Amino acid sequence: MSRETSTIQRRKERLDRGIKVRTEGLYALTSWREMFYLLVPRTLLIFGLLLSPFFLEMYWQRVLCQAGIYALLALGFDFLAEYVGLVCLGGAFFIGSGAYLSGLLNAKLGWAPFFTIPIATVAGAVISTLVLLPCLRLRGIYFAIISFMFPLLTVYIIIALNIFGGTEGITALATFPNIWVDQYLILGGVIIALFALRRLVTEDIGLILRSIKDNDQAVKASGISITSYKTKAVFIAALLGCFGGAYLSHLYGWVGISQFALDYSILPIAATVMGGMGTLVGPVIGAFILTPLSEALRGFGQMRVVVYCLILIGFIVYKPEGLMNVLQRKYHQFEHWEEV
Amino acid sequence: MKKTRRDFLKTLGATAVGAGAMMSGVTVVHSQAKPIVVGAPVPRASAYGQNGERGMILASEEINAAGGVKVGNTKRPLKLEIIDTRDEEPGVPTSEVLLAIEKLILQKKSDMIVGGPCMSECGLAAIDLYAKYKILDIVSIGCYTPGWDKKVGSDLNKYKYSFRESGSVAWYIKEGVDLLHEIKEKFGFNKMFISIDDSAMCRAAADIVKNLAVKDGWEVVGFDKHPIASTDYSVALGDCKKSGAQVLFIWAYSPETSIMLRQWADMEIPALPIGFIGAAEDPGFWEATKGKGAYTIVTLSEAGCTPSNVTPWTKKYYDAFQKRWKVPPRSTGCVSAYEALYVLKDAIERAGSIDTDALIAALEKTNLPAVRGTIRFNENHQIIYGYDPKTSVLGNWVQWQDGQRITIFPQAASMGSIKMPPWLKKA
Amino acid sequence: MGEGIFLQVKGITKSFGGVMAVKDMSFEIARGEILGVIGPNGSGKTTLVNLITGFVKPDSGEVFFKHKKITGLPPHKIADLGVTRTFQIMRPYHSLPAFKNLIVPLNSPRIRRTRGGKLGDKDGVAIDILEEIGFERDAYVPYKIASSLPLGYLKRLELARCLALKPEVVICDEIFSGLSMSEISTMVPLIEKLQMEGMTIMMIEHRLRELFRLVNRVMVMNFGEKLAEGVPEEVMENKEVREAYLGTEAALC
Amino acid sequence: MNILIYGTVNSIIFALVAVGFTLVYGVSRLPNFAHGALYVLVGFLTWSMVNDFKLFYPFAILISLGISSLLGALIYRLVLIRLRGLPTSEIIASFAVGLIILEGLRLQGIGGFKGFIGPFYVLPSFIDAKIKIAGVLIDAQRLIVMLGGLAVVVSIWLFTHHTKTGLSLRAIAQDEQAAMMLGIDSDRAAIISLSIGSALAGLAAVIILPLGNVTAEAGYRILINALAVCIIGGLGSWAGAVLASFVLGFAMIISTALFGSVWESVVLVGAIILILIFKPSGLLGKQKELEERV
Repeated sequence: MSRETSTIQRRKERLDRGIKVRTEGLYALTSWREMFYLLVPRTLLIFGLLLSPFFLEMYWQRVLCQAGIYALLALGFDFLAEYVGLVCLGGAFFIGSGAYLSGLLNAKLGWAPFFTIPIATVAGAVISTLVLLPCLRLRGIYFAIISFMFPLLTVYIIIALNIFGGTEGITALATFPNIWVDQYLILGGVIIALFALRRLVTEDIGLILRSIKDNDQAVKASGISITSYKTKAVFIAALLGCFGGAYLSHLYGWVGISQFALDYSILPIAATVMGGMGTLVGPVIGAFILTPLSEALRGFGQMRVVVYCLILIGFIVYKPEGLMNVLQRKYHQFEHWEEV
Repeated sequence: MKKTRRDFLKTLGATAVGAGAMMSGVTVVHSQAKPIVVGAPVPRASAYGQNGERGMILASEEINAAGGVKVGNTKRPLKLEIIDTRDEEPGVPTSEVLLAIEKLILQKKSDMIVGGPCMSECGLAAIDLYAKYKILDIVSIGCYTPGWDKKVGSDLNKYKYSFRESGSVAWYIKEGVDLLHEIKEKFGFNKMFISIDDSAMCRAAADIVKNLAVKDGWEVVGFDKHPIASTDYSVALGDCKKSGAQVLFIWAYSPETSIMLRQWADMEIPALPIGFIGAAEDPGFWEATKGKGAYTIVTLSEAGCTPSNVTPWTKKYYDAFQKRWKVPPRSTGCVSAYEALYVLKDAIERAGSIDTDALIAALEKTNLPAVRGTIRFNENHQIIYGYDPKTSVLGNWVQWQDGQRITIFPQAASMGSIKMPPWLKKA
Repeated sequence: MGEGIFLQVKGITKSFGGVMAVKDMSFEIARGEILGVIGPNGSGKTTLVNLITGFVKPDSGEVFFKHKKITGLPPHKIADLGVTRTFQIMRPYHSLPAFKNLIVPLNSPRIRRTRGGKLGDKDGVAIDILEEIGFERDAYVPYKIASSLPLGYLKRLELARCLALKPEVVICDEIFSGLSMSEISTMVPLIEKLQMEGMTIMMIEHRLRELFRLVNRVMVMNFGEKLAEGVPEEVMENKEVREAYLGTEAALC
Repeated sequence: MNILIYGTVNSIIFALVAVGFTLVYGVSRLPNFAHGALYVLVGFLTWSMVNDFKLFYPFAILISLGISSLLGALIYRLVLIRLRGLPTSEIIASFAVGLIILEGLRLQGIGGFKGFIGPFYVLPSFIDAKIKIAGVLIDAQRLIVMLGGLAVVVSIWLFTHHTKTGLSLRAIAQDEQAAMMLGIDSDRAAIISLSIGSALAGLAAVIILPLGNVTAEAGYRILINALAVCIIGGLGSWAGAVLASFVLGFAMIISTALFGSVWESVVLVGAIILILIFKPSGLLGKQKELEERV
């Protein structure tokens, strides 16, 4: 082995310290250390999000609200792309349908936001799902393109028919009573959505969805209709997006065609790529990094789009696993160099 | 050892005191000339925003060079906080724009907002924001929707914080119809073809023009709506030619409209193009159409963008703008944004404070002779346009003649008369 | 044969872009029978499986299961009726451990029906099935994901996925291929046991020696057509079969 | 008659815009979402060379086409080469490159760069004249568009069917593994196809843009048009792309004539959605991707 003493070969040795804790449920309860080990990242995230409004000045609190909307979209995108295999570029469609529904309910029927938001969330998700239903058999780039087209089509139709306020939209909708409601509504939404989805993907339905992505043929041969499961998944992702849209319409008291804008489709993808595909937490963190970053770059005009895209390309080409996967690895594993 | 430590402490203390003194010194100086922070949301990547920004910078430089704004007994400089709102750009949701305004209010601690946003959707949504934060706002670039003063008027108590010092489509329509009337009288034309960008605003505006013109004795022989940013107008123009129209009334903002006017020249459409044409307002329009846009009649919305003698200030402004930016003022926004800061200065000096309620009261009583005429607001906080520079501000209709924009309407600003293209003369 | 017919294929035909993959095939399988299907590469065996299980729609012809027409039904409906298949190309749900692979079939409507609603501990049921089919404990531990299993286990996993559905007909598409003799010898009793339990099995196979030990009848395909059918010894005596086979695979038996 | 002539012009514009995109996708299965950006970039480059550097117009065109094809090759070499086989990543990365180009063109105030904003940027027509065909007045530039478009489509067809490089590109398109065994380097082919595709985007720009003016916003529209043509014709199918150009070109002109031009965009996007729902492989596509794989 050590014939050549002049060159010492080294390789990186990794020790996984979390594996037992992560796999065998009861083991985690055996010591405080293990429980601590499992709880720290979660608590950090939850309390980080919940307490952040206290440390931010008011303007950044507003940014936080927007970041929350993008986080929901990113979460939905990641869930669909990584667990179902549907790359959905139509986040703007979810936002738009949620926003228009709650906006119309509020403007025409005068319902309060706390009624319109739940109704618009569910009804918007139903509409989005029905619209996407015929496209579910499409895969990959085809689904990506078709989902990209729906927001555009809706905008063109709204302009062409001049309905729902046409290009001027509807303004003077009801807003939330104060900034704390603004923030905690969306932060709560994000946290609930995040942990619900994380739970969901480990439940049976999550397993089946992942199986559909891995091997849809075998799922069919197992007597399970993949369309019905895909429909459920799209409905869940649409719920998140429509909630974001309904919330947005009351955050600023306005509904307009720009809610179908490209940004709502693109930014969540960037957040997901940056945060780490398939981690669910990653996209949320990505959204909470990218949105403020984009705000910070506002003074630079178009520069921010350029910087943004550079970050995106950088991650997609050089760190495709994303931030969260790297962090997770660092957390779970000791790395050290070992001589060979 | 001990001694050194004491020395160290002494030095530290001295430094601290010194620093404190310096700091307080700075604050004292600061408070003496604490600038008035004027937040300026502007879509910097659009022509409207760029020109509005130029107008505002010019005005703030002039005001500060003259010592600033007199608030009570102190003279305070204006500090312009310009922020990019990115409205008028594809793919940008209005919430982004509103967030930019919130940044001005919450982070930059603006005392008031002057400027954009320009897009109607954003402008209308922003009114609620100003009401929410109880901050004074003077809309001075774009945002011409008649929905604006209707909305402010609908609940003046709630929306009292918003003033609009740029124009309103309602007035421009009246101006347009009056101009058409003049053309009808002068040239004996009576057939009109209407072509518009397909947006809610253009449609509504064109419908009103149509109704008013028909009442005035015009016959509308064709009506075309094209999507914003379409690049081929041959079908509509062909219809126009067939219809025998003598006037081609256009209402379109997208830069692509210059294509239409080039096609108009290429196809030799025998109808005089008149209207609200974003592309043709620009001084670069002549170059952009290689001179094919000649004879186009377009409104620049505000007197002062071309040399004229509305008030003594008009020519002075034109020269100052050209000197500062090396280009002539474009149109929309250049003048109104410039004047907005003077309106503000006037109101602050009359109110003697920058207290929002005092300012609102002062602004409502504004009667300031400026570039476009005399600035006054009506009961809905909308600037009053008219034909008399002594009681109102004036619009500005120009015709492209030999690479120059020549003001032909209204009378008080007029510097030349309408010319006809050769193929129309033949016909 | 009358009432014994369990699965019946009538004149089924499928062509891909002008090439006849399966041409006018007709045959039956009786309840509890093992039917072997053999034939050279490209003779349309896998297409036949796809046609029966609904993954490919036939150009003409029909398939009946328990006298009920199943052609035209989507694959999951056919599986729901109890006709399942394995896949020739192993594609387990890579990122899941072995027993989690079985959670999918255990969630199917068929299982909910046959096992009477509540299944209780699905993981336990899945592990029972895996053990039954010969999984060692260290092969289904939670942190061993399916894609790291050796081929023999993958084939078993394929079969286990079918069996988890409590099917009535299992169509095995080359589950012996690529396995060593010793691995096959552990699989053979498994299939015999399934037959004892009353399962109807159709086996597509290349490994004739092992196949012939198992099957009741064998059917030979060539160029999408049925060449011969009968008990193994008889069929192999058939001159055409020998030609078709020996022409391509000289090293047979 | 009007409809016929302007429909044809419109169709050829579609074909020109799409031919580069479809070539790249056809050869290397790379969806080049930076296509629209390259189109706009060439427009601005040419404008800038003619007006700022006072270059001779044809030279300016050649140089900017060169830059565009170089850029296409760079996009592949630096970004896409690492993402082969990941369609989503390819889309995101190439779209991001496109955004960088488009928004970069509008950057202001860096190194005295003013940014290309507003309707000032117009490429000169090749010939300034008007001709009457069957009673319809048409300008020479539109005739050039027609002829140039035809020439481009035909020469691409000749190139891919009758030259060695072209044939090897087609071989890659049909069966990558077999082609690799025959010694055709798929990376090289992809670089070639991307640089040709980018040059074609540029060529389309210099032929079409003299009709209108150059704006950065056009980039998004061009991309959607190219996508529409390629999807409706069948991704990667050249005959399909040409057919789809004509279908779309006439559909849009006719819908404009019948219902008013508001519906133009609805027709465009609606067509994409309908095609994807009912025949995802496109009018003439032979993609197996969507058939049931077993």
